[in-house]
Amino acid sequence: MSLDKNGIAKRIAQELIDGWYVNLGIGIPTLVANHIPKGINVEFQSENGILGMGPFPFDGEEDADLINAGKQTITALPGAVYFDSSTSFSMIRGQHVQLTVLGAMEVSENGDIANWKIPGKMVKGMGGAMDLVASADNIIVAMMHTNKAGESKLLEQCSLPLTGVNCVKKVVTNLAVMEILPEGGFKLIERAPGVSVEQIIKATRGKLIVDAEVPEMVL
Amino acid sequence: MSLDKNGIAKRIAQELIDGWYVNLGIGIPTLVANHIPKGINVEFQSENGILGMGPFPFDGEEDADLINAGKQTITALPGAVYFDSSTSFSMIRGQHVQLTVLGAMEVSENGDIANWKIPGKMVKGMGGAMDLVASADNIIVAMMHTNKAGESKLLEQCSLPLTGVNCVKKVVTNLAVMEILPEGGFKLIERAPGVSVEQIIKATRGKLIVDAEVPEMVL
Amino acid sequence: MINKEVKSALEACQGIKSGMTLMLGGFGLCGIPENCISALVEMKVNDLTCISNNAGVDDFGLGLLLKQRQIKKMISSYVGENDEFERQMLSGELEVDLIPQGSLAERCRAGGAGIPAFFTPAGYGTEVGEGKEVREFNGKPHILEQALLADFAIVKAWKGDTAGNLIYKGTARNFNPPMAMAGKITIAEVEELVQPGELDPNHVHTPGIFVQRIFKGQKFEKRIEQRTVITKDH
Amino acid sequence: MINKEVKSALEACQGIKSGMTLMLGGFGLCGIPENCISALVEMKVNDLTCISNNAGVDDFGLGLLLKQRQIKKMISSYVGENDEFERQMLSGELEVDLIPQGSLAERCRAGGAGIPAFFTPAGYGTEVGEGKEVREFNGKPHILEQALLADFAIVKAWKGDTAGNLIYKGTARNFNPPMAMAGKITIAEVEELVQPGELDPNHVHTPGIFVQRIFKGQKFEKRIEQRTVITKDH
Repeated sequence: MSLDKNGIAKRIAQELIDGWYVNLGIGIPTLVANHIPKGINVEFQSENGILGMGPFPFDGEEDADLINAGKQTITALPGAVYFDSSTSFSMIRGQHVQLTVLGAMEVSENGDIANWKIPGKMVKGMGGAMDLVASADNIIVAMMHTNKAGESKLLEQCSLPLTGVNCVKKVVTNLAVMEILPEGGFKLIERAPGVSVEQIIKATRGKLIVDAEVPEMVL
Repeated sequence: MSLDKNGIAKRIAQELIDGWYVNLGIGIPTLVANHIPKGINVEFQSENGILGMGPFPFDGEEDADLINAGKQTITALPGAVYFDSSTSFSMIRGQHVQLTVLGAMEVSENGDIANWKIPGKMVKGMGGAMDLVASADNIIVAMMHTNKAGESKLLEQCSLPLTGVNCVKKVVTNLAVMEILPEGGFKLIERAPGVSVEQIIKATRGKLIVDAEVPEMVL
Repeated sequence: MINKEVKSALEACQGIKSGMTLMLGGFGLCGIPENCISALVEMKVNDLTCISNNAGVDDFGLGLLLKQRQIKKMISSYVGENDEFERQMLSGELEVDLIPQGSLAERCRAGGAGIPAFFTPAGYGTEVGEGKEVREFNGKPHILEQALLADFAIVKAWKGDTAGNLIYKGTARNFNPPMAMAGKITIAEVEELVQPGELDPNHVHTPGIFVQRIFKGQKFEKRIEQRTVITKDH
Repeated sequence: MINKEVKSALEACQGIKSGMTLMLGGFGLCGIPENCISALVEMKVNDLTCISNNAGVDDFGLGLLLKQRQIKKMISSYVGENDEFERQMLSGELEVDLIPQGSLAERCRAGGAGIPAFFTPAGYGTEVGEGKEVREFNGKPHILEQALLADFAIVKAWKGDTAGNLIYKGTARNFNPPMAMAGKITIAEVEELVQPGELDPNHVHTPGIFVQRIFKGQKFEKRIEQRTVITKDH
């Protein structure tokens, strides 16, 4: 049985290391904040200018001057801090943010990512995604393994305009956890509960590297 | 009768324009702050991180955390603001500071300035001088016309290592006010009270351009 | 202190002419200079190049200028939250230059800081990097990005004094400080305007040297784009 | 919040080894990390490369490290306020790299901000520009300067919280914020250490993300280098 969005987020949350600063993109990545393992302290950065982002406010307590990069009203935890956009991307570009989790339309076996533009469709812009993927040491892509047409989003080469090259280190989908090897290729690390290696092979178009034993995720 | 240091400062103060931000170097330039013409509002920037610098503190009220770029204890005027060194030089490099007044060992007829290093002597460093002279639109040099050995400090070419090239716009000395022309040359604008054009010619080694009539300064 | 107070948005915007390049602070609808945008609508200047992270919504923020076709070109990182924008862009009436958000912020700061160009890894290998100089540092390719400057930068702050010193609130700070540095003339609209000495000099975000005109905004709607809340029952 | 509190300067300086590159905040003797400097004296690490705007005086600040010959190289904009420095420099024991003050500040900030290099007009046509790439922007020559990074950056702030957020006082801010950004490990010593939530999130100068270790300094002498005062009689 493949994972739902919350399952993907929960699996990614297992990657968090105590003391990390983390930037979560819009969509599935945002859900990661709901699954922080016990005993782990991390701080969430939102690139519009806050560190120490808290949950959504109570109804009636929302503040127009306090939003996240998705333009949603948020709260600030004790110890939070606000800063300008130039300082915010200094944190990102300077690799002070240890982990970036973001969604993607396509990921290639050499770590390229495409997630901002579909030729012929209305282009909204890359926002902070190009800075994030070009900078972070740790980039985890959170996405469904295939698109709505059932085609693999894990490819030999991206067909869409790129957001960044050679940058994704790990991909967590509804079917599997894969590491992208420095020499290229998706190395299968874990299967979603009840998902077979065959199912994953079938859903992956890029080079998939499969060891004899592929453990099932423990969520 | 040539000017003393306070006279030079007083003459330079006449160059101030209402609304200007001004950086004053150590030595004679510092004295300019004592002679601001009535009705003129200017703010002094010190590159270690203050805008709106006030006079020295009263005895006993000095604060180790409040100094100027000459490391002297100072005060802050109402409306002052503190900032870091990177922001400070953003103001300078970005030409937000309208006037820089600084001393020099030598100035050349094409606007080069040397004021930081004498080969063979202990070198203390350029501090902020190279940033200041490379950036400001308006640079006035305040200095004595000749050195202690009686030699002119206004030269065809500087003999000492340069602080900046092609940057000085005006020189005010104990003898004269001179503009440096874009095509090169010290154009004599004013004489110090009681100083003759001949005295100035004699004390100047670089190209001096003298019109028929050279007015005396009005201090 | 140098007094920079003007009495209204219209007075603050004096000198803004058709064809000029403007920077406008804000992220989404948060921290945008609402009062000056209204003044620009009233002034009917057009052919504007607007540097702003976003382009507002149909009936608020820069959307108001789009509706009147006052904008020739947008330089932004993320746009298209409004239909009129989409229509003008697809029909070719509106030129759009999309820039990675961090590069946009840093290019504004660089403009204000007298840094004409800098290297960044963002956009290398993508269409953003096309035609730009590439150089490797520490084994990683970077592209050379140029500074941005504007004829007028228009920012919104929480508190300000008449010397132009500004303090922002929460995440309404965003692009306002780097853009405040990069205007040939910078206009600040504030919710509260005080006398010099009333702001703590340690807590000023934008030093007054970067600001040429300041006024107390007549009205701040501060619209919320995505109201996300949790109910207390939970 | 992530807790970064350590109990002493010695604990904060753990891991600093001979041969490393350190950044130390401060301008003259103002805003220098006194307690960590004492710890380095005690630790007797040597062959250090110290990036600091100045080099202290004979018996205070970096002068204390110079006296014990712990510094191999100084990277500064203005030095020589102490005799021992002059002696070591003239005898060739001490290597000195002089950098324009603005370039020094910006090179530190750039290091912390992931900008590997930038163009500046400062130093063009002087010996500072020798061997550096020159390029014209807007008709004005600029030189390419590289970012600076340090194994440890050591800064001094007024107030801090255990999450590493820092607030500086007056002109003691100076080089501390850009250097705090540029340390692989950044140590902050503060006069007052509080719990997260006690500092106003709008007023923090250095966000905690840049700081890995923080402690309350045991003692701050805060020596004044040039006491200039006016007497009340005047």
